[in-house]
Amino acid sequence: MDYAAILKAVAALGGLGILFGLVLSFADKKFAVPVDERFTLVREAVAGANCGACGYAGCDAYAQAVVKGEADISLCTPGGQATLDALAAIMQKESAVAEVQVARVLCQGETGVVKPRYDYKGPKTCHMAVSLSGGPNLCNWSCVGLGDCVRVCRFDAMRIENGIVVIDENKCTACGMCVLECPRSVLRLLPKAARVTVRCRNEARPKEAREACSKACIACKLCEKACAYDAIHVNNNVARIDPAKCTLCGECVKVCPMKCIEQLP
Amino acid sequence: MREKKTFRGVFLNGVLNENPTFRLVLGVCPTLASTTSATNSIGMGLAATFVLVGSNIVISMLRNLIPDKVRIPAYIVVISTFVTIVQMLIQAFVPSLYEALGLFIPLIVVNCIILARAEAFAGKSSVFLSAADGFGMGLGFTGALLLIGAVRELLGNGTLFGNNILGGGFEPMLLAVMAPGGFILFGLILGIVNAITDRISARKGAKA
Amino acid sequence: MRLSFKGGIHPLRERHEGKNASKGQPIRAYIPQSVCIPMDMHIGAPSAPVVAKGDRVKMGQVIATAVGGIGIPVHASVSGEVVAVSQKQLLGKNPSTCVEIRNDLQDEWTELTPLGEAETAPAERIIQAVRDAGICGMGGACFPTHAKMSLPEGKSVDTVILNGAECETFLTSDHRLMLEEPGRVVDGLRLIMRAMKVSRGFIAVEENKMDAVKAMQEAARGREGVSVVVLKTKYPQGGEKQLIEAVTGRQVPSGGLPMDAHVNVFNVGTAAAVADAVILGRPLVSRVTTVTGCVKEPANLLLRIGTPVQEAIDAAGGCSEEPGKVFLGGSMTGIAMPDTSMPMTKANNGIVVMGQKEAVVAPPTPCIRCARCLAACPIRLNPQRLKELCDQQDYAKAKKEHVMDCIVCGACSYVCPAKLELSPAFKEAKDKITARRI
Amino acid sequence: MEFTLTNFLLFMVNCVLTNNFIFSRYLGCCPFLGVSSKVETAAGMGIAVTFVMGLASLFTYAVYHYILVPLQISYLITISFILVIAALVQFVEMFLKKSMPSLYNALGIYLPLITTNCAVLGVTILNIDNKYNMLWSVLNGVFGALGFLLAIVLMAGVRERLESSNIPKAFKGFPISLVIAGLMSVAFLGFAGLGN
Amino acid sequence: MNLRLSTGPHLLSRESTQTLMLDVLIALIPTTAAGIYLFGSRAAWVLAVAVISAVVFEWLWQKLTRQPVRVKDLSAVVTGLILGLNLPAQAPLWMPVIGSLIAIVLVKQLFGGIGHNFLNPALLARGILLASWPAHMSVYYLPTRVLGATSVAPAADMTSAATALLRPSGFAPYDLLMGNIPGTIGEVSKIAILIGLLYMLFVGTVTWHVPVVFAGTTVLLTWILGGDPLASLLSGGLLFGAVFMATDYVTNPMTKRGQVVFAAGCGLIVTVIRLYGSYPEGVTFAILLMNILTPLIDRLTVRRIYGMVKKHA
Repeated sequence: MDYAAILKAVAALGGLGILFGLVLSFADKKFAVPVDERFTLVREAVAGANCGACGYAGCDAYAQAVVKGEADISLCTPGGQATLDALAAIMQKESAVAEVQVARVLCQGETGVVKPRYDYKGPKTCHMAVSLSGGPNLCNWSCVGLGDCVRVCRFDAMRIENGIVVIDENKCTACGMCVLECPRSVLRLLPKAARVTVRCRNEARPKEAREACSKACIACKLCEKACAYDAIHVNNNVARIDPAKCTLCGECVKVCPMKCIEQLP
Repeated sequence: MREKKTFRGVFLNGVLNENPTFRLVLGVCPTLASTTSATNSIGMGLAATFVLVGSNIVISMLRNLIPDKVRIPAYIVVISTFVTIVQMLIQAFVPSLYEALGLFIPLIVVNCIILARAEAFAGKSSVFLSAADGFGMGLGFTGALLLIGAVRELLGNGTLFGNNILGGGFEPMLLAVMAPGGFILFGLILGIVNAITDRISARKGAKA
Repeated sequence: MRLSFKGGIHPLRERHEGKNASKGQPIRAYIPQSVCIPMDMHIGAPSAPVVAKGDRVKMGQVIATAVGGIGIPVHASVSGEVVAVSQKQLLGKNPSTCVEIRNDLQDEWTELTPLGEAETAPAERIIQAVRDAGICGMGGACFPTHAKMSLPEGKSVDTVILNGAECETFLTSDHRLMLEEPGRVVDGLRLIMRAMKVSRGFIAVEENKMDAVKAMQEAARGREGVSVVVLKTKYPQGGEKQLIEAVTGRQVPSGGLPMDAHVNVFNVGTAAAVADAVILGRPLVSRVTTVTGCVKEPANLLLRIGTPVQEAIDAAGGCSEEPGKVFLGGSMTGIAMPDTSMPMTKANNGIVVMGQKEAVVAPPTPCIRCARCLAACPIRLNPQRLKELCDQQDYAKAKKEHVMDCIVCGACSYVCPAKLELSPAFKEAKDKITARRI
Repeated sequence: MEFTLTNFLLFMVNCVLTNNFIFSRYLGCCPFLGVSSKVETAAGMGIAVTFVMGLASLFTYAVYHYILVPLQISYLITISFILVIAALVQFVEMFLKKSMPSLYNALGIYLPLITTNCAVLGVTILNIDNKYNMLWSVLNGVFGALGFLLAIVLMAGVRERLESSNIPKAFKGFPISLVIAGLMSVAFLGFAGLGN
Repeated sequence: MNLRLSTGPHLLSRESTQTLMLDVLIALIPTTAAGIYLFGSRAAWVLAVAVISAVVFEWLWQKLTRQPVRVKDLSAVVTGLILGLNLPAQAPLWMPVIGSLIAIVLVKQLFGGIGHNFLNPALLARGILLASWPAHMSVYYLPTRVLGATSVAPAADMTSAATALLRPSGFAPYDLLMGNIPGTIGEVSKIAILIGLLYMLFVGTVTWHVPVVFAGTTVLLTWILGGDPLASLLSGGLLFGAVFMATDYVTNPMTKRGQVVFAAGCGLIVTVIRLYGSYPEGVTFAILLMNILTPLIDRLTVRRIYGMVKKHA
């Protein structure tokens, strides 16, 4: 056993290790550059969809703003409660219970329900269809069903069925991209808890509304009378429910002649 | 990635749903280099398994001693010692394999699988489980290499483990054992494996 | 030597741009039963109606006053009784207010106040007269002419070009106007030049209308600073930017207006309207429109503003076969209409009826990068690259690659062998970029 | 091999084109597949690798010939080389972060990736196997890295263009990148026999 | 009155992908006819198998992945025919089948179908076949019949002809031009290729930029580097590659300037490979390498748009 060889090997490697250790520690001192490591923590905590729901250019911008304290920690809606708690922990702030929101389709005008105005053969995007003579169906507030919102949804929560968009509540993170994209703003962010919604926004006069769609709100005000909690009001020819006051009693749903108020399970 | 804390769970995890080559796509260089024939694939696979199991065990034993700041260099030193051992073993006992793989045996040190498993698993769990994970990952890696190596050898010179399978009429496709063939075939096999696993999970999802 | 611009296409070359059918027809007046005049025909705020149901109006009487700096008044195009003032869904995105007047077939003018002759009318009051006559660009954009003539300070213009190119397919209204009333056009040009204190005026006509060129040269002989130039027949020669490049060799800076290149462009129809407004004191109540396509007798009709399109088609002998598609304007930038009861407006220079077979739109197929759209684009953009960015909804990068400079002329969509909808995608991108201030 | 201009040119062509590190020798595939989605990031990675491989060749040559050989412990080649490379990368990262922050923001994020890059260690061991002297080792390192840079930038150009095409779901990501690399290396076969 | 509505323009040009591909096929007729005449029915078989298998593979792939079947746009036929013309006449019949499989499935459909492949399918298939079975691909026989007055003795049949090196230095320019030389089916008769080029230029399928610059650069560089310029133009696959393969729309840069850079690059690489490389014919690899560079060329050769002027004084 040539102990000398073993000793030489240990000495060489040990020497190299120590040499590099010294050089690196010296370099570490000389080249120290402060960086706020909270930024990386916050950046991991946010949803990371760069959707802009927080109002910043993207997750990086929002993370920097949070670390500098300029931005409130509850703006990342897609992140939901998990992100809120994580940010609160990192920035040592208390985390209020975020109100869970979800996107709702305020229209029932699928093919067969709303009457077509003309046979549309142009590009398959809602934006272009809507710009030609008021849109391919008679109601100017209805969903055209060509999927602009589906293309912009990052969480794969939307799909087009029978000419109208259908939203999967569990996947929707209320980032609001679809609300911005829809040329007729048929989509609206509403609290997930608000199970009763008026699924129509037709502001035309009742005669025209009835002509345009078999499930349009014709401003008959029966729901207003039926509601004991003053939660539903008709202004410019369409009923609207105030989620705060609504107690989900379902009276208005029963009494509506056109069946345009929907109660989700 | 549900990692049940039993030997079988961790082992299967390494072989199937976290297979280093097909799922995590790590260690691409050795995979391509060593799969020119089935025998080389098994050789590289077993060498990597040996290093993986060994380094996982040692690292998990020392996991409390190594200061966190310096853990990457420490892991590298442990791994490279095992690689040097393997290199000497192969050079001594299987010189033909050493000729075939040549440069790629020392390169096991920088093989991402080993460092990744060391950092992600061995550094945080018990010796027994680390060994299981090393063993699982290693066999998963060897299995994948064997599959690709067999395909390339069959196409490349019509043989499997050296003996002629496809008979006289078949004219071997030399490209399969050359560099471009490696990339293309590995890409195609990876794609087909993805397609199969997607279909299985879709069917499982549909049933669930 | 024929002047021209880089890029561009020659649409329907094999059918003489679809103009042969109505090229020879002289302009023929048509008196509608009733008119429905929309308030938002021009670019700028819609005008405010001043008449109510049941009022009696005379021809040329103001029925809506101008709103805002760019706005222009709207005049009754027939004498008769106002039937209704209501919201109607026309070709735009939202319904527009319309004044419907039943024609009492008297054609009784209100008293008109002419300003003076072409060379003698007081220069400083021409622009006001143009505004009071409710004149806007007749080429298709309908931008109020008085706003175009009055330059914000710091801007100067040394050349005026009258756009007689009429590069759109099927249209022959400007052609007939130049052939039959060249004098009115030249008077209009002189009035515009004097109002804007410009010494140099061109009348640009394409070489497929040589008879009109001779007529214009005849009328322009001896008129100070007026000259006629002949252009190669190419689409979109009539676009402002292309006309300026062809006639003066200058280029409008990207994102700028024609006045930034010290040039101003007016349609020949607009010049004729200016002449009527100043010399005869008549407001803009009628315009020449080509009615062609699958109609029994294609014609160039002098139609009153607001005439229902169905009446105009019947005046041209009615449809010769079951119509598949009807559009206002030429086939390149025409706007298809859902039903023909809608009225035509100040900016419609053509009504084209297409049969069922022709109206079929081929479905798009994948792009094969043949680069024909690059050769066609008059702005020398890269439509293939821009369409890729629009498909990925990457509007920020599309803006960096100058999609805002696209004039949506349709040349790229026309030549694309894969029948991809290129110009609509760029129009959508431009709308979204301006709407969201990307 | 003495240093003449023709040798230099032939050596360069050999390293960059004929025996390209990725297409012919499979060295450095992990970062090649991982970082090649955008041309700018790919170029950044390529330049960072060139920087490190040049220095690594220099240091490892020195360590081998002045420490390992005299002490006859050349079997420790793997350990010592990887130690040198790890320390070098750490040093370069800190040096860049301090003196050239702009360059660090562009390239810095790739530096830790380079330590586990097969190409860096590969080239150092090749230098020893081919018995190059100090100058040719560094040249081998730099030209090998230029080959890597060329390959990764070409790959990024192609992958950027394929962003808008509908590749079958199972092939998106790594599989299609591997096929692209394979097709490119078929094209690089054309350079066979050019270098010698 | 149910009127259709769409955005402008309402009438489109009569060209479609199918008519473009049809024009390319028409341009290929002279070359195909010359190849079949020179090399006999064996060549016809190779071409037929190549075209049919290309169409079948495309149809199968599009059926399997449930995509709309676009075989009618003739792009598979063009790829199959060009691949067939790239093979020597005596190639075993399983080679065009595998070639078509590689060209259609591996290079084109896997990347998303027509318009998305970044390499010329027929050319890469030839590259892979050449690398995989060099024995079959780099051995060429003399044609069995000859065109025009020539001293070249036609081979009785395929097997007995002496295997001639690809670089036919011994042949007179006239024979090079007419095609009485060994080579693949499509590249021998240069006259037929030129006729095809004239047709495509006349119909506007192709502009002069790529063929002329490609051939010109090759001749110039060969002359500078001491080779025989005329032989370099008329021998090997240069003319066939420059006219039919380097002008493939999908793998070319979009702007004219880009296409000139592309063609010059091809010329440079062909000359380098021919004079210094180990492969006798460099056209295949040159065009493939420049196809790889096309995305980068596209990024660098962006045209100056209208209006890029400082505001007039």
